[in-house]
Amino acid sequence: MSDTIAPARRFSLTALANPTRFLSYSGKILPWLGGLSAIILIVGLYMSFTAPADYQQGITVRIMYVHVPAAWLSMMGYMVMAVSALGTLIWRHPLADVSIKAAAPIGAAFTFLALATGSLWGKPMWGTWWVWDARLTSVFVLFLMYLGIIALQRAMDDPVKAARPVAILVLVGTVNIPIIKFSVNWWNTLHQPAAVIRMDGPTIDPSMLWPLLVMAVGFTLLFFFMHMVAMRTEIWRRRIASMRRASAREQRGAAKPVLAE
Amino acid sequence: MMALILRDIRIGVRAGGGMLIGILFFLAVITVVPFGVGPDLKLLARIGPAILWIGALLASLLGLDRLFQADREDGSLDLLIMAGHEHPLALTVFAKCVAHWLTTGLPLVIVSPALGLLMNMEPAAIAATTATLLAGTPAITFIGATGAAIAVALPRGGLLVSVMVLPFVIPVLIFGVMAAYGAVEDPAPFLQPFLLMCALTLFFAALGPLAAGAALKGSSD
Amino acid sequence: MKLVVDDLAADRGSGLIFENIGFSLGDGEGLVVTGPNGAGKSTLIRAMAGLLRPAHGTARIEDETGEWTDLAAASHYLGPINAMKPALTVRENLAFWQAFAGKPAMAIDEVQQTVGLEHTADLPFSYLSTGQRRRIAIAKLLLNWRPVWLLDEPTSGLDAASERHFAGLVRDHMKAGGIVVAATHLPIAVDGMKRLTFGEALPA
Amino acid sequence: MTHAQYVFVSYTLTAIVLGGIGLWLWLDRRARLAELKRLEESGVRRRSQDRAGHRA
Repeated sequence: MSDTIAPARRFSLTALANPTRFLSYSGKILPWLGGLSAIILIVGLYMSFTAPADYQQGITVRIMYVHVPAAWLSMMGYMVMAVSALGTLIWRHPLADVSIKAAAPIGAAFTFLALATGSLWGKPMWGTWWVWDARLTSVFVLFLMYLGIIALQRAMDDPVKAARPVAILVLVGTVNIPIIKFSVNWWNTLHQPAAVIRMDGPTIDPSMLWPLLVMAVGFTLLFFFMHMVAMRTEIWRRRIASMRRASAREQRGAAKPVLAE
Repeated sequence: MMALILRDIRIGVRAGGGMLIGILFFLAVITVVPFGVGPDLKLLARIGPAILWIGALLASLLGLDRLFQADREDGSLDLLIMAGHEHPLALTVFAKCVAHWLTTGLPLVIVSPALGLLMNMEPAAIAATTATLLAGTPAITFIGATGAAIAVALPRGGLLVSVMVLPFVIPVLIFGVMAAYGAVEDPAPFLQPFLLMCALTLFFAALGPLAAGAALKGSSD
Repeated sequence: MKLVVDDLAADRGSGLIFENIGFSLGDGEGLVVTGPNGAGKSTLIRAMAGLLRPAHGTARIEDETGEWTDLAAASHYLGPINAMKPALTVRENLAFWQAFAGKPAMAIDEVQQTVGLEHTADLPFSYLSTGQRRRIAIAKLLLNWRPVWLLDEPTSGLDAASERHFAGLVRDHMKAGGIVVAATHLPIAVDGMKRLTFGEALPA
Repeated sequence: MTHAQYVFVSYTLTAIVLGGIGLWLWLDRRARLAELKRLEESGVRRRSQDRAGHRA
């Protein structure tokens, strides 16, 4: 029973669990995080445009420098939500649910970017906007899952009541992602159109790898920066709601139970 | 547990139960397809297994949102949750899923051969599709139960349940349709996707009730 | 056997609804919880039934015989809604709960006689009037033996005669060694029940 | 469209989407902070800090 543990022992785990403390820590980190991600992204952008064009893909390879990091972040965003979902269900961490709520739209945005830039890459390379390629399809299903989670969050007005169902949906999704990926791969190999250029060619040149990595780091920092901003806003939103409700109750008069024989 | 299954079956087949509506919806979906793609018998025979599967999938999703909502509205859900010591909640959910499948899923499987004839499918394809539906639709119910439990507190959760559950049933659909085609198209295997689908059904039979039970437990707060 | 509620507090997401609730009830004792709407009566009953995770404190049962270890398992919960299926007959409804809950105590016919509704056995539950429905829900308390009755507005929809009759059932249960906790804004005519009053503190 | 245009559209789209979500985050944050300030000025107090210790 977590209720009976003395506060002293819980300090380390709950140091960040206290929303007020989180607000003060994150407030200090935030400008640095934002600045760092901006610098790295600028460096990354410069590197992406100065990197040599691919002999096979030509100049379109530059789309990879935003596409691949976006695709990574679509997965990482979901991982952040999955870890937070564990935090909600196992430790009932008050910030875990805030974290899911904040990560979902950002993760969905990166997933959308991965799909859109993939499509923009596919048009000149494959000659079509969309191919039911195993990777694209998996990312598309991931996008649907993000939308489902956001829809559920929006449908439940009370964040405290929404926490558990949302966390369970996220976890069920986590368990299912490998299954979906496996089945989509399997489906794709049976339906494979004859010649599709695979996106993940093993021939990744070091001259491409570096800008890719720098962009990936920049995007990751940007993700966490946005996530932290969104979490802080969400904490304030909940604080406002609870203040409103508390003031409504105060006007009604405090409830004080009296036991009498 | 038997008592719970029997009660839910009784409610399902009586007036207001979802059984008839599900069959009619299935029929309606299959009927509109030829109007959409044209009465080309060859084409219909080719897409038949896929259409039957999609129709059955949509029809199974149709009544799912009521799975726990009805119990919540009349107060029984509280008592089912409270009985958690005697009947673990996951088991209770499992029993409700079994009853739900028997009243809504099984009838779909039973009428699917007749609808297969409408789609000009050959006997082997009809048999294979029916077999895959028989083994695959329980998976939809089990994973759908999780969605239903998650959305139990929402008064109009029906569409939301479908939106949440659809990504998870994609693998079932893939293996089900593949197996159905595998039975008629020569190089494609039947047994392998069929067994994979059965494995999925078993997996969801464990995961679905567990997750749904966890969601229901929090819903009474 | 003892029902112990210790420093209980409940939070429904908008701050604590009540806190510092503590009492204990022994065999044959009862407690009436009163107070205005929204004061937290139902929340207290639900927290005791294990349907709501308390923000703080515990509600438990202490039983020397070891037969009952968990308060939820030892309790009948009669909520504001009747937990009956309108499409099923009264007998089917009662038979289901008897079979599901385990430890049957009284035959279904007998239970229906006790609440004076033996003639409705084969009617669908939806045909019954509000008062009759409530009486059937009350009859459910007698189907299976549970030492603790947790009642939330048990007499809502009942007429005066049925109310008196219900008070008799509560008295009988307490005489048989049972424990009753009832949240109600209507007084229950049972002597010797403790009272817990929610709402603005009254001078004691 | 030339290949360069595809590249241009990709980067522009990325900038629009990320900029859009950034703008939304910023507007949301500004609105919440303003609301919080309004509430505090009208005298609504937050629940006392020590309550937080009770919540696991």
